Amino acid sequence: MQTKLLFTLPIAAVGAAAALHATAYLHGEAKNHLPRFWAFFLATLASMLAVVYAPGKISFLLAWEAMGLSSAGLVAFENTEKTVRRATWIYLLACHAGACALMLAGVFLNSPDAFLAAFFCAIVGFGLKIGFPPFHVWLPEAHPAAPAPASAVMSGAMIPLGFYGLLNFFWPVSTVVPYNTTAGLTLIALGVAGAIGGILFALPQVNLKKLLAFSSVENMGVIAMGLGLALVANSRDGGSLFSEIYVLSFTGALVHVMNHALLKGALFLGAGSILRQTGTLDQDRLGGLMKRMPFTGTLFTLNALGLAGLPPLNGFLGELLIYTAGFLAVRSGSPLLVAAGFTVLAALAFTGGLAAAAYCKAIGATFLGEPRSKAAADAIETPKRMWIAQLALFLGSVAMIPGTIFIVHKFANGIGEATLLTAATIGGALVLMTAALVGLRRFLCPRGAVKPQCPTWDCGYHEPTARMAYTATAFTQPLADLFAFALRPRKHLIPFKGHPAAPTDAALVTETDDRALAGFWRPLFTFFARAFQRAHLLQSGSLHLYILLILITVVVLLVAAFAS
Amino acid sequence: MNILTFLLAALLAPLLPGIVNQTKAFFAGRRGPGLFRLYFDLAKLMRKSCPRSTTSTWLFDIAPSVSLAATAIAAMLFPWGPGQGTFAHASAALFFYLLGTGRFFTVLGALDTGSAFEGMGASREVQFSALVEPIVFVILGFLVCLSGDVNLPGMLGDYDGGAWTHHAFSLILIAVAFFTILLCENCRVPFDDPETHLELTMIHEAMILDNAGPDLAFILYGAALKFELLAAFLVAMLVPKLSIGPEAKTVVLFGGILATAVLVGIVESVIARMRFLKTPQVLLGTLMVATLGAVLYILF
Amino acid sequence: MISTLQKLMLALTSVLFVADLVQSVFYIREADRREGGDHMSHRTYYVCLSAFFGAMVFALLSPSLPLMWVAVELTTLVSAPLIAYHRSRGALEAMWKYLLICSIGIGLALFGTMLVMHALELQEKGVAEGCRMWFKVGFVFILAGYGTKTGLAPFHTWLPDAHSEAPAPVSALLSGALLNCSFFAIARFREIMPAEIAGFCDASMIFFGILSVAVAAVFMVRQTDFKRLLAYSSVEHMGLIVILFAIFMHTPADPGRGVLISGGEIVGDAVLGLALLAHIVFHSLTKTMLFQTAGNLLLAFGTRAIASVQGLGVSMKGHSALWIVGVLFICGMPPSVLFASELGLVVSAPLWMSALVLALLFIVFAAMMKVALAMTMGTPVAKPEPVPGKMLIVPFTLLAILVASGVLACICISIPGAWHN
Amino acid sequence: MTSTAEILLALFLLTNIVLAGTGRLRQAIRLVAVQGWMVGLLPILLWNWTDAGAPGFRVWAVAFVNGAVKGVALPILLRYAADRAKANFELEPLVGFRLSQVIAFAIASASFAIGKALHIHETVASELAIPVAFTTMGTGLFLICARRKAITQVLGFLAFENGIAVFGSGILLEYGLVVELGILLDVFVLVFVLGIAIYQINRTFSSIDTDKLNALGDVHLMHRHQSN
Repeated sequence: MQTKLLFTLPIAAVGAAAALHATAYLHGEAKNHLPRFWAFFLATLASMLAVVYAPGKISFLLAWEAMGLSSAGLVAFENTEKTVRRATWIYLLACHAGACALMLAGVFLNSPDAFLAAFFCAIVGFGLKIGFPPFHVWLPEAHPAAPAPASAVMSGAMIPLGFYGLLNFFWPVSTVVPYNTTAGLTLIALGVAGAIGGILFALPQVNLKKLLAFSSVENMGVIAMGLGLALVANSRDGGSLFSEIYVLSFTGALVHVMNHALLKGALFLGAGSILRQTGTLDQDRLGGLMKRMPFTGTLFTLNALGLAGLPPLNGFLGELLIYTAGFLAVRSGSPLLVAAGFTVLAALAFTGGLAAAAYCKAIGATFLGEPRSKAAADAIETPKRMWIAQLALFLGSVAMIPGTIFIVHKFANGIGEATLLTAATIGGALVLMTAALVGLRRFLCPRGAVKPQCPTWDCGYHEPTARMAYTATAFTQPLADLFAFALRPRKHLIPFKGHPAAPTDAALVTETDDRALAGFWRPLFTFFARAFQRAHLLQSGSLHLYILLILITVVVLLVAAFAS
Repeated sequence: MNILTFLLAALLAPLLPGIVNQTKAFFAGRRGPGLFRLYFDLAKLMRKSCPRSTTSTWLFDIAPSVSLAATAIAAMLFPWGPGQGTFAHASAALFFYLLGTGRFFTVLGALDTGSAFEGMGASREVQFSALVEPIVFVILGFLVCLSGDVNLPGMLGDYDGGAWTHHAFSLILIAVAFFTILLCENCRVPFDDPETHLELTMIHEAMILDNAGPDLAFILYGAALKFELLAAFLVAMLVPKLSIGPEAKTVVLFGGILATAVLVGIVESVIARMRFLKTPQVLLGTLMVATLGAVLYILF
Repeated sequence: MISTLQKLMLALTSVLFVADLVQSVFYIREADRREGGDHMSHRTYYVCLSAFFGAMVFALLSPSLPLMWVAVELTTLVSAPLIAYHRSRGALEAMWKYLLICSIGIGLALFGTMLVMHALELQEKGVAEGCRMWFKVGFVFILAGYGTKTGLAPFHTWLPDAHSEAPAPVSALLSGALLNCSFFAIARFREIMPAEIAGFCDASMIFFGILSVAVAAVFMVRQTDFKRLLAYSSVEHMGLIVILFAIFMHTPADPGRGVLISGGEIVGDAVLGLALLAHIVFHSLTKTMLFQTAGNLLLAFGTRAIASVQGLGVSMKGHSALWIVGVLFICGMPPSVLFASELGLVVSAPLWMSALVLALLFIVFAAMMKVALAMTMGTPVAKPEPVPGKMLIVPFTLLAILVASGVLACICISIPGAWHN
Repeated sequence: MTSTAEILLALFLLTNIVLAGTGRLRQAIRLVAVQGWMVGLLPILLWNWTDAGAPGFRVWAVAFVNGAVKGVALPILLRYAADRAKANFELEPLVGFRLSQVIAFAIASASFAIGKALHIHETVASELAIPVAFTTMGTGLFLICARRKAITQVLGFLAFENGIAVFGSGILLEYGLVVELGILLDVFVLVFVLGIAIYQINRTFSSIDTDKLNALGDVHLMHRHQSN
């Protein structure tokens, strides 16, 4: 019941905020498109609720399919774009493949000794929604394609429903302890791959929504790590320490679900506001929006801070729970758990560092510095309700701080609760301290804090332009180069024109595609499509061949009949 | 008592860059700027105004304050001793994540100016810190194993001296790893050279090119405090429970901090800054060293 | 089971005939106006269409096996001219292939009928040992023979040509009604097979069923012609129906799982039985709706090339909705009844078969969705000449029926234990 | 019980092998006509005169109609269609005549093997009937595959049908008169329709060469659609 409530909250919160945002977001759309959006939007919300409250397996499956279909309608909203068409296709395939895997999982679940097979099917089925690598391919395609309120709902509330499914159908774990180790390690492995892979690919993206989509992969990875650690701890029987690890990491994962829902929802709405006001999501063409859209910018910054898991916001508390569980695991003495603990600690830390880098880049390139295009320079603040929607979600995440403490108080007293309380207090202290220092500074130089006086120092160069500022691509280039073996960025140089002494228009363009799509799924699909196309020769139109086929088949059948 | 040691630490912080610089001057055969140079600098800066770029926004205004506040709060968490710290249940993760918050805002403040140099510095900063994070947490995991405690005050030095006789090798590996982190995080040679004054070659200094007055003072003081914090962390984790009582440990702690500063000075005197491209490789090596230390401890 | 099937199919065939007759009235006139050229007289068309319907009813109602053969053969004879309504090269070629391949198939079926009749005769005389082989060989020829008309791979080769070249209402009737009638013939023969060879019969039916789904999947990938795509989809669904039927025959009725009762007699497993019946009915209805829509598109764009039909969402909204919903429904997405029946198959079949069928259905889904999205989304490349609104009446009526019954079915299956009734 | 029926069946087998080696359209039609006559004769020859007495009206009627339709009407129809379509007299094989004969022989051998494997009950009039039926059907299907022209395919189909009829007579199957005449009528109408089809194809394509009827494959269509 509590998990039901926990997964209902994001749907309600993000759904309401996204709806509010959408009323303004869709303002410019043609009138006759609006009913389509709202129909699919409401259907998506309704089917998500149906998923949560489905009474049985079949009704769950039906609601699950309905959720996929109705959200596909949202992805396909801008139906004339070619990229949207591709995204819709990929998304639909992901949904359908997921449903197929779930059907199989359900079948496996019926036979008592096939629990692990059922679990792996469910991992594939739910993983296609959650976005475990390499099943995450639809996320970076569908999110940029969908209207922002839809992406917010899909990323914030819909994706984690995969975890809801896993919890609902595979979490009476105590009954199947022998499998918990394998299941837990699988989740940890997927979580580590998802978290690090997701954030690594988020880093070099120039499309803001693509960056956010990859970051969703990362966050789902973090949640999976928490759940996996909980499972592994659960499989080591006995001892209050193990149950403490279990409770802490489990709670941490669930708290992270909430945080991700609220904050990522808000970030997608922010991205939507930017798209609406500037017409682009290309970070290399944005910049300087903090001055032009102060509310959107401030909220985006705060939400990003929360999602990067930094104190004092609630994003940190969820990760802290998992960290604490990781520390406990490390000292538990059970070799497997120690190894799992170290892995989770290192991976979570690395992810945290990279996430901070990615969000710094997103904020810096989008909101700070000088605008890099006319569209960005001409942008103005959105209508009030658009940023109020984001503000509401942000406040929700702040309100989650006492909520988190309450949850932990209820389930995990002892280390967890004390740690969490300290962290929350310290968070408050940080805010107060900052306020004090800002006050001090204002006191020391009242004038400077109010009015800017001079251009940016640029080494004595007199006319700093936006073209000279660090771009989003440049900012992440060192990290992207460092991980080039995994990211495989495509770089192409646009050679300069004109005289070598006064070159113009030269540019270095770097694009980082999703490796799972470009390196695995696309070749796989192409391979099969080619092979199938070759097989089309059988239907070449030759009547002789057709009849020969019939003849041969009859002969083979006769042989089979005589043989059997 | 705790408050007193914290205040002592806060007062002591600006001394450390002085010690480093004096050590370097000693090795170079110069007279040096003096041990208390930073105190004078801070006092001077606090009286100045802070001009600000027309490009920048409120983020630039609050970045130094947030950064210093985060470092200061982290310093409050640290068990300066004697006895348990003020926050007995402060997590080590919280400690390092507070530093992370500070860095987040420093980087945003740098990007806020729209300057290419500051962007470059910020880019390098986030790159190196992302690589440092996993090392830090492997070391923390090791400390949890060593002390059996998951909180920062318990984790630091709350273990038997016997560990040094049985696991000296692991401890040394971990110490080396943490010292490397200390150099990297505080932008010291060989990772960064705060004294080249060439914008292209710096990390931290490049990020604060546009800051002046009290802002700069905040930043400089914050950097010194962070240096002290990490040095203290290093010392505290190496010193086990002492039989002569917690007061003695506090004395050892502060002595150790000063010694670390001297050590940093020596390191800066004998090696040169390496190329930025080499840094990831070194950090990867450090991760290996830390992991090796942890693994050896667990296995033997 | 057979009597249930018979009643159901009679009703279904009648409904489809009415639907296609009404659509023909609009379609034929419109097609003549647009395409002109040489074509069959309208009177002949309607005579043939009615005779086609009559032959199918005859096939369903025929009292004896040989008479059923005569009737099925008759369906070939009267539907062949319908395929070549437009006397274009393509239509004639399709008709020729249809005639020849189906005649050979039907010849094999005649031979099979003779073998089975002989076997029955032997069985009556009590020659148990000898008659088993006769039954077996007989069933081989029946499966190959009627399988040709049912469109089972690899006997399906006539099907894409005939379905794509025929006028839309005829394609719809071929796909929705004729294939079912031939399947009915197979089912009838399967029913009288003795228990000892049931294993062989079911295994071979499952083999051809899966092969059909696989072949359809292979040929739907990178398909360039939307009517052919629908034709292959029919192959796929006939494969599924045959699989369902084979498993149904193979699964003993288990009162714990629920049983299907027909005429006061337990005939088999409820889940599979209902899934089979539902699949037959709703495949036909959905496919009819899709073929009629495809026919309208063909008239509007003058081509069956998928590449030329883009951006329906902009240019022809009604057809766009029909097409995308229809394709989703035929792929078994809820709230399609086919979802329920495919779910029934998956939960009842052996695991390997469920996995294989699901994988193949996924390929089908991928291929069909690619086409459906390519056609409905994007910007139009060619300006269509819109068809009159009355041509949408029948497809939309069918769509309404489909949605309503689909929702009903989904509600039914999601109530736990609903299968048991 | 070597009888006239068995001699007839042996001759029937022979016609198949000859048919496989025939290069002339008219000769092939004539051979199929001969087969039709034999099919008509077979029920009467297979009739157990000694035990069952004289055959009744049904047998005579079926025998007569069979012979008339398969031996007279259909060949005439085919020849008419061939003339109207101005078909070449050559058969234009895809598989050479000699090889065709070898294959026909192989089919015959396989048929006898199958006949052996089937437990043929004593009620079957002649053990020879079943292999011969198989051979005829096989040869017919083979000819459809191995000859290029549409009209030859109809011819092959007729041979195939003759095989089925031989089988029916061989195992003394009794359908009832109506059914049997219905079957015959169907075959008749089918060939009639095929003939009309050939006529129309010839008119549209100006050839009845089925190679010209190969345009409707997935591969060709794809090229056509892509070039659009």
